[in-house]
Amino acid sequence: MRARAASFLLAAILCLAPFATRASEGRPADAPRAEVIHWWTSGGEAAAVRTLADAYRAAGGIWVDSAIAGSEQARSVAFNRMVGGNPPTAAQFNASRQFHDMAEQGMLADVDEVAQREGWERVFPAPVLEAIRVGGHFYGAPVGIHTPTWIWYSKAAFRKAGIEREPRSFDELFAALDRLRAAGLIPLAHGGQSWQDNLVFSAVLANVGGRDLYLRVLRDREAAAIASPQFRKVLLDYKRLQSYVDAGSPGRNWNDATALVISGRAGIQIMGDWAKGEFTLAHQEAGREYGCMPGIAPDAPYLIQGDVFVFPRTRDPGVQRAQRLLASVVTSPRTQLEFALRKGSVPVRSDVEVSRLDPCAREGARLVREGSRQIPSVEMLLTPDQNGALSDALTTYWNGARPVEKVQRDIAAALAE
Amino acid sequence: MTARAAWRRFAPHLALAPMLGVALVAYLGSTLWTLAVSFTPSRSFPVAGFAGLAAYERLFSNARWLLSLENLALYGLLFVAAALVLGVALALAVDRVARGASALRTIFLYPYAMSFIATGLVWQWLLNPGIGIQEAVRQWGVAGFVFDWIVDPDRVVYTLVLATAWQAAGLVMVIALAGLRNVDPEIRKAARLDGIPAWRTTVSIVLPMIGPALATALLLLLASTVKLYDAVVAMTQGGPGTASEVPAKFIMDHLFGRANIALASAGSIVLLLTVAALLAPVMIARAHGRSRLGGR
Amino acid sequence: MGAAARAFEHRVARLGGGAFLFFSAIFFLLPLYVMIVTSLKPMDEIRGGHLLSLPLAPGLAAWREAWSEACTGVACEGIGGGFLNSVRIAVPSTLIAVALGALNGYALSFWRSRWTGWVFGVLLAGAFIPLQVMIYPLVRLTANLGLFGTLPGIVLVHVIFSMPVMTLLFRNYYRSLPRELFLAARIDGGGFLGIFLHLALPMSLPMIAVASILQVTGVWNDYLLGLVFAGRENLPMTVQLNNVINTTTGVRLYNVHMAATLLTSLVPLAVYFLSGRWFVRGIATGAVKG
Amino acid sequence: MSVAGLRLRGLTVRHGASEVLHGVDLEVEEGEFLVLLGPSGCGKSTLLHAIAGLVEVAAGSVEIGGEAMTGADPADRNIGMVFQSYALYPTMTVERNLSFGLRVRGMARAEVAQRVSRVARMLQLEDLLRRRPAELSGGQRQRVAIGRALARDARVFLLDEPLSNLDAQLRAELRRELKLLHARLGATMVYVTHDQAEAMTLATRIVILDRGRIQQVGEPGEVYARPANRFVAGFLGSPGMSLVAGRLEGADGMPVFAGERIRVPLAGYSFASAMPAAGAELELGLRPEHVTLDAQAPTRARVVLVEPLGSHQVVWVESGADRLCAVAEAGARWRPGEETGLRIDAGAVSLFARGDGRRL
Repeated sequence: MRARAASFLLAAILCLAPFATRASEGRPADAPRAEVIHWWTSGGEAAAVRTLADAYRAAGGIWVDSAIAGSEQARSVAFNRMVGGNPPTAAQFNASRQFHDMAEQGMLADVDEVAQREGWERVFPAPVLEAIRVGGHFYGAPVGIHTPTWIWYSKAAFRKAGIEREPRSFDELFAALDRLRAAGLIPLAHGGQSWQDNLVFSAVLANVGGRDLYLRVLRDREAAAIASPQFRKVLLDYKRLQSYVDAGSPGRNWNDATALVISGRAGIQIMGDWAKGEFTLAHQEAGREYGCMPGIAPDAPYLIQGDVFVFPRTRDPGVQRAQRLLASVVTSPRTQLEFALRKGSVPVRSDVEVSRLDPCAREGARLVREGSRQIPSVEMLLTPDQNGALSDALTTYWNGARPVEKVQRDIAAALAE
Repeated sequence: MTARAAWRRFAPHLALAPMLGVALVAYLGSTLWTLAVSFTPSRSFPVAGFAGLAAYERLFSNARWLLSLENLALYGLLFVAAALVLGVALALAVDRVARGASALRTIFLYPYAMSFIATGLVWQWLLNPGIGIQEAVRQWGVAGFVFDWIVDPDRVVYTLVLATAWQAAGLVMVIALAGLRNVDPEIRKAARLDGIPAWRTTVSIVLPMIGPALATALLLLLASTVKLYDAVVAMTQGGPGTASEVPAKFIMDHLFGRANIALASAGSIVLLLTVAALLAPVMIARAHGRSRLGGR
Repeated sequence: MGAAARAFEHRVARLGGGAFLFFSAIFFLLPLYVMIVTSLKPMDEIRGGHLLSLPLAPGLAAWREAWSEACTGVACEGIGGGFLNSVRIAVPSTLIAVALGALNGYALSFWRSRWTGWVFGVLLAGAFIPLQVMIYPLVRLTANLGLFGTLPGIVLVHVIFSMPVMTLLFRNYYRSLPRELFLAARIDGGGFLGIFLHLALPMSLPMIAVASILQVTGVWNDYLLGLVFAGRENLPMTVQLNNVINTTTGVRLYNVHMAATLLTSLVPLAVYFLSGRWFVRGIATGAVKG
Repeated sequence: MSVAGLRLRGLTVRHGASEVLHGVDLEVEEGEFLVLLGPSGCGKSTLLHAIAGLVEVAAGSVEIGGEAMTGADPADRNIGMVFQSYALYPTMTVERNLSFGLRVRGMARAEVAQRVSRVARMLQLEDLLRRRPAELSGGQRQRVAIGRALARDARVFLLDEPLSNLDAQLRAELRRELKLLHARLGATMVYVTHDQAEAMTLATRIVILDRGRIQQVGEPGEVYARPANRFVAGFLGSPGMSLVAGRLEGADGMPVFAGERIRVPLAGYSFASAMPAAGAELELGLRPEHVTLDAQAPTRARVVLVEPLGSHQVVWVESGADRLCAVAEAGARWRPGEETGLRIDAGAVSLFARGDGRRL
């Protein structure tokens, strides 16, 4: 009896291979058609990317969506498809050193024409311009700016611990963390994955080390700076933060850490501005249930990390047209604002009216516009290889008992590659 | 007739052409290509040029790679042992069950049908001390219960063993059951008449008899050991820190995310050589044993 | 030892075996249980409650969302759409891989020549190569064949990766058959293909069942190869599953994740639950001979 | 149809480095029932497989029905073969087993049906045509295996120990059937066995093989009575010949074999070649039936073992250092340890050279 059921099932599976056809959109055949690979797959991300798609359609194009979760997977698919001779029209990348290689290999098309027409040099912040310009040409269209090192805290937890105002220095931060612990709370909500360990390090380096040390270590990869006592202090403070996380931290996803802050079980989390989506989903509002700080010190550097579309080189004039249209659409003020609203990011352009953004994003936008505190994030400064090696060194330090001198040497070795 | 005879002679070779193509082009070709790339200064892209053993030097001065190899050795030993012992124990137990054996087999086998993309998250939860088994047992009243291997750098490898043995033990069980089926029941009867305790019969007589079956299982387990990747990514992402990193993940990370193809290729070659060094004696011994026994 | 003592020992052994099976079954079922109960809980209950508790207000909302509403990018159509793609990949991949595996095993067992042994050795060694290593070369290969990003391309890649195990299965099986059968067929005038189709293939039905089950589930569960080689139009269900559950900076809905996971695993689970007996029987008929 | 004979010349087969057959020469006449007999491992099955084309021939030639077939495919040799394990196709019914060889050759359906029914009738398989091999008894399987070979009207039939898997009674029964079948068909058959009874009863000629070489070829009676060498003498017969060491005495006129105790006059012995010189070292071969026990006989011996076989008894005796075997009537009462005398039928002895063991 069961055997028959099984054979029926197998037969059904084997026979069920009809060729489903996809409904094509009712557009003229020569409309610009852009297939875009990106890793914005769910919730607020998907809503954000939808504004891009809508804007592209409104501009007369056809948006073909290729969402692939996970930045590494999405990037490797885009990369493999270029190698395989079947590239997408555009692909999301981080504004990073990574696509410099691709540009130098001649695999990417420049968008100088759009950049000139739209005056990118006037409206984009310097770190972004630097990241997308290779050999004098623009190879990417920035979509939005994320800052990975925001500091989020639960007002309820602060109240319970008797903390009256936002910490203004790292000493105050440690004091606040101590009080949170004394109140029986998890002081620092942290997801123990290497990219989050790395992210917290960026925050400490920027806030404790300051702009100068940050650039000397990460941009110039200066051995003396890495060996310096100042950098040593950065590392010690970094490791000290680790003593404030709970036992369940290793391997935790960032949003589960955010959930601890939302529920008031934890006090503080250092995380990118995308964390806002979690608060919003839990019906919490910035300034009411939770607070956000772009940095600890009033003049702390503000890290800039960008999402960028790159355009694989092609000879097909139709595709080139679609690429230029896309570059133009995603950098238009209106699209930038709509995207930022849903994504939780900040518009790249400094000429966007930001009053509709939430208080945290408004603060971010102000800092981007102001310019003086901007500083490139780690992946804009390091090759993926260096950044990976740095991550390995940091996560080993964070999770183990490696003496700080050795870690300084580890980091020097990681960045020397 | 000669044409037909020639065709007869030729046909098997023609039929094996796809296998030849796959073996030479896909497997051997990929390996040689990887070997070649490992000597270049390639980063994001494979480029020509000769960098000598630079990638290998860097590989063996890389703490994470060395740790990965160490982890793989420890993991492999424990995983193979756990899956074999659990699988054989299940087979022996299921073999004696009169009713419900089929249901039990299915229960033990189903994990093999699921990928870690699907089950990794659940294992992560179950092992998480805050929300998983530890917490559940504590809520049932065992206050001091501790089960936090997944956050302990010294023990996190055991959790990989636990989850992957969960997945693979069913297959071992099936293979062992198949072996048990071919064991003549008269052997057990004879042993009983000799007054040998049942467990003794099992250990000294039955288990050696299903040895060849277990050898096949061992081969499959070893292959999946080397390829260990999905479970790590889904459960620990190599953490805490780098405590559960494995070679396949190191290779994958450097191949794409970290854009260092030369280093990834060097890692692949070292991994392959290690496997070959471990397998060659086994293979040669088997081939030798077979020819000595005059097998067909 | 007295008879009573022996009976006692026998009872203890049976009780021990039963207890072992009982606890093992719990251990094996635990993850499945967690997945099912989580998929039936609303998010609030998941955030607040504990993992093993039964849902207070069970509902199928998460399942509905996972199948047809969850966002996987711009489209929010759930993972249901990938189902047909997975079928279209799994069916030809299984048919071709099993057929080739049988043909290889047959040729290797009965028509041996010197080079085939070496080639088989290379193939078996291939079973130990992490597939990540081969992705880049295979991208180049399929691109040169004009198959990159197409259905035939992903099928080819699956066939390549499954060939070692498929061939091994059938080779071991055919080797366990009496060689005289094959000699008799040769004298009867059977040629290479005739003997394969009329004799070898009908005899290997149990092994075909085993190989098909392994291959269907293997291909169905594949994520990486489908992602890289299938092309946008053919992305399998697992890619959509991953889009749902593995967001980097998006919000995680665990009940939907679990429902999506279960939905994706439905086909392999059904295959094992319904045909597990064939699997056991098939393996018993010969796959296990070293 | 051409001459359905078989001719092997210098046939040599190697397995890896070792040679299994060393240059076998053999001719088989049409309609002959040739039995290849030898101990296990002597190469008889290999020889059969070489004739069938199932093993590669290292040197020499195979001719079937006058056609050179050395490198030909088994399928093209038009032979039928019956295997020890029967090798019935398990997934096919009896009918399809019988017709498989015809179908793959593209024979017309009507003719296939006709041949199958003819063979089925001949072997009384009509009621079994719908069954599968697993549903048949051992004897039935054997008949199907033979039928499969017959259905194709082969020129030569090769049978590889076809009866060895059956119990004694069935074996004897099928043996008789086979003999009748051969008589009816008049086909050329080559039959491998290690069972002497089969060889003696079935064969028109017997080939004795040992260690990859032919030891003797001849009609059963001749091979039995005049073994070509010591090996054949010992191998054939149950038990085989008793061998007694000695020397040749009294050369001219009255040659005598002189052993330790046994002396046999050789006046009536026809030497295969010239008589050896006096004093030559010899071995005397004695069939048990040519040795009788007689208490009065001068050659003394002592009974060691008695094997009653119903119709007669085999009695093992020791005469000095020589051990011999004698046949006694069923009724005679011999006891181990009993002293007696031996009487030898001098006209039926064989003589072998002590060195290479060849018949003198």
